[in-house]
Amino acid sequence: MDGSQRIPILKVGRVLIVPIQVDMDDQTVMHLQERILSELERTGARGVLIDISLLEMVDSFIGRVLSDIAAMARIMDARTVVVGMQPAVAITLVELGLELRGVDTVLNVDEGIRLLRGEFGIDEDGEEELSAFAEQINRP
Amino acid sequence: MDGSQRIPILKVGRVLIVPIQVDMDDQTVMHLQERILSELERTGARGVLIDISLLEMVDSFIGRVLSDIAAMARIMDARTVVVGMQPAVAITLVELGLELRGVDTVLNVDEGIRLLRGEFGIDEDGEEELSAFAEQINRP
Amino acid sequence: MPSRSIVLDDEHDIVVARNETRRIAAAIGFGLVDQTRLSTVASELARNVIKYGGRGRMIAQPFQSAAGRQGLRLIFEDDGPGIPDIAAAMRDGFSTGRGLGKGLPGTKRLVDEFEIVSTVGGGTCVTVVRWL
Amino acid sequence: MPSRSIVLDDEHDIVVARNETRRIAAAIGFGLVDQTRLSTVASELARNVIKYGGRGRMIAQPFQSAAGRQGLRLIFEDDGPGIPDIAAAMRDGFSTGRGLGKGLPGTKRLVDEFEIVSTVGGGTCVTVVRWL
Ligand SMILES: Nc1ncnc2c1ncn2[C@@H]1O[C@H](COP(=O)(O)OP(=O)(O)O)[C@@H](O)[C@H]1O
Ligand SMILES: Nc1ncnc2c1ncn2[C@@H]1O[C@H](COP(=O)(O)OP(=O)(O)O)[C@@H](O)[C@H]1O
Repeated sequence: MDGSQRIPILKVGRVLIVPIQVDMDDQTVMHLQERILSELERTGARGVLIDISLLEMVDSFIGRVLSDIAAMARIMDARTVVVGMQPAVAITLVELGLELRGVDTVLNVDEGIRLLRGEFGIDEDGEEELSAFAEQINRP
Repeated sequence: MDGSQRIPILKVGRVLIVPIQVDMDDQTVMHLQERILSELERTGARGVLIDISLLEMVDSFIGRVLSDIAAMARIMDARTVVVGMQPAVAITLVELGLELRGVDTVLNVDEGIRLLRGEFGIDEDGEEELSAFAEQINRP
Repeated sequence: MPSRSIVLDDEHDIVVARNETRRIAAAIGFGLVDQTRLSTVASELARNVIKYGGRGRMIAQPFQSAAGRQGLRLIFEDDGPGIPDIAAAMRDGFSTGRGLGKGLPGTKRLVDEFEIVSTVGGGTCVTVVRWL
Repeated sequence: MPSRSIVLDDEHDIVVARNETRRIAAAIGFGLVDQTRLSTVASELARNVIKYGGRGRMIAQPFQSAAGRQGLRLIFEDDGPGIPDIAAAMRDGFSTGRGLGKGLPGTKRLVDEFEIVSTVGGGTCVTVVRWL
């Protein structure tokens, strides 16, 4: 079976937004990595924003994939921001010995978008789209 | 001088909500601790929710005060939840060697309120007030 | 609270193992950070069972010490090839797979007690305890 | 980028030191976690200057290695009483104040290079470096 759960990848302005809303098995994690990279290639997006606020745990496998995504995205000239990491998850990750090299982490989607905007001069259109999206996320 | 900045302490239902919105000097931190404890005594609140999402850094001094507040609150039969700790702050705290013993940390005010509700049987009135408050916080 | 045994047969059982561990830890009264530590440990060690041991099981055992202290014991066992050099396997960064080599040394840091017994050809058993 | 010297006279200067450190770290190009590490280091060591040394200063020095690698050096100096037993002071949990004793050993873990020079009666100088 290709039983991997489907995680949406949204393109908003020049940013890919990946809201992880399920507890992913390893196969799903690997597929997600492949899909993000091919979407980056296809769309030329300059940023990746991965929302992990619903993840109750990040182990060394998921942690490594997040680092790998960031490293590969950077080669394709895109920056990766992980948003919504639970404090308990951050604490556990450090105790486990992981560093999430090359990944910036902020509290929520708003801050993530602000960070990506600060890094790139995202085009006017994209900026408007992103603002609208952030609004929408905040008022579910 | 008593030049300590004034941090609001809101009582909502049976929970004290403490939104820290300034970069606190040590004196302000100490005053805040005293004020939270005397408010707990005065009001008989059963929960303390400290929002540190705007704090860019928690050093060993602030970290210890948070632990102390939680320990003293527990003696007064109240639980403490720290909400909105930036992932970078959580990572740094662990590397620094702190544990925040006795403090639960979650992503945002909503989750903090949910946690406090799960822990106590907060009275109906309080629950309504809290929900209204959470709504308000989310739509600033 | 009774013990719970979970079959570790394929990758999806890793998800089951970590979720069950979190549920049991919460029921015992562990706080959020400890729940996260314990479910992360379960995820790491269950993955090792499947990746290196082939298949096996996890047992989650809430228990009390003689002094009345509450704890959670997690046992991961398989009949796989075993670990020839345990000292090497416990080193940060050592992996015979394509892993980060953080699973064993990292989970050791997340628990209060950590024991590993392994014989080449006879399988591996890792037992961890975290006290409430 | 030029060096920046900050007078450490009273508690409020701790706030100035950590904010300036973050600003400079960001300007050099450090990521968010490194900015947080560096401002936390500044907060801890500036507090030690005021609490134990009485007064002193912090110097924040962006610099490049011979190989062209960018780094940030932070220097904290005071003419206070000095530290009689540096090995003890560097131990986790050791404090002659009412501190947690995490300031020195903890900041050492947050940086790439850490040096402490202290003479009894002659003051203390702590120098740390983090590479970009
Ligand atoms: N259950 C097991 N059976 C056999 N070998 C194992 C088992 N668990 C771990 N190992 C060995 O120990 C090494 C280190 O494990 P670990 O620290 O979890 O890192 P990783 O899983 O990233 O390789 C593995 O690469 C493997 O060689
Ligand atoms: N600048 C200084 N001057 C004199 N003594 C110092 C200085 N900095 C640190 N110390 C000594 O080292 C000890 C350990 O410092 P630290 O690890 O920062 O912990 P804490 O500040 O919590 O006591 C202090 O208690 C003090 O005795």
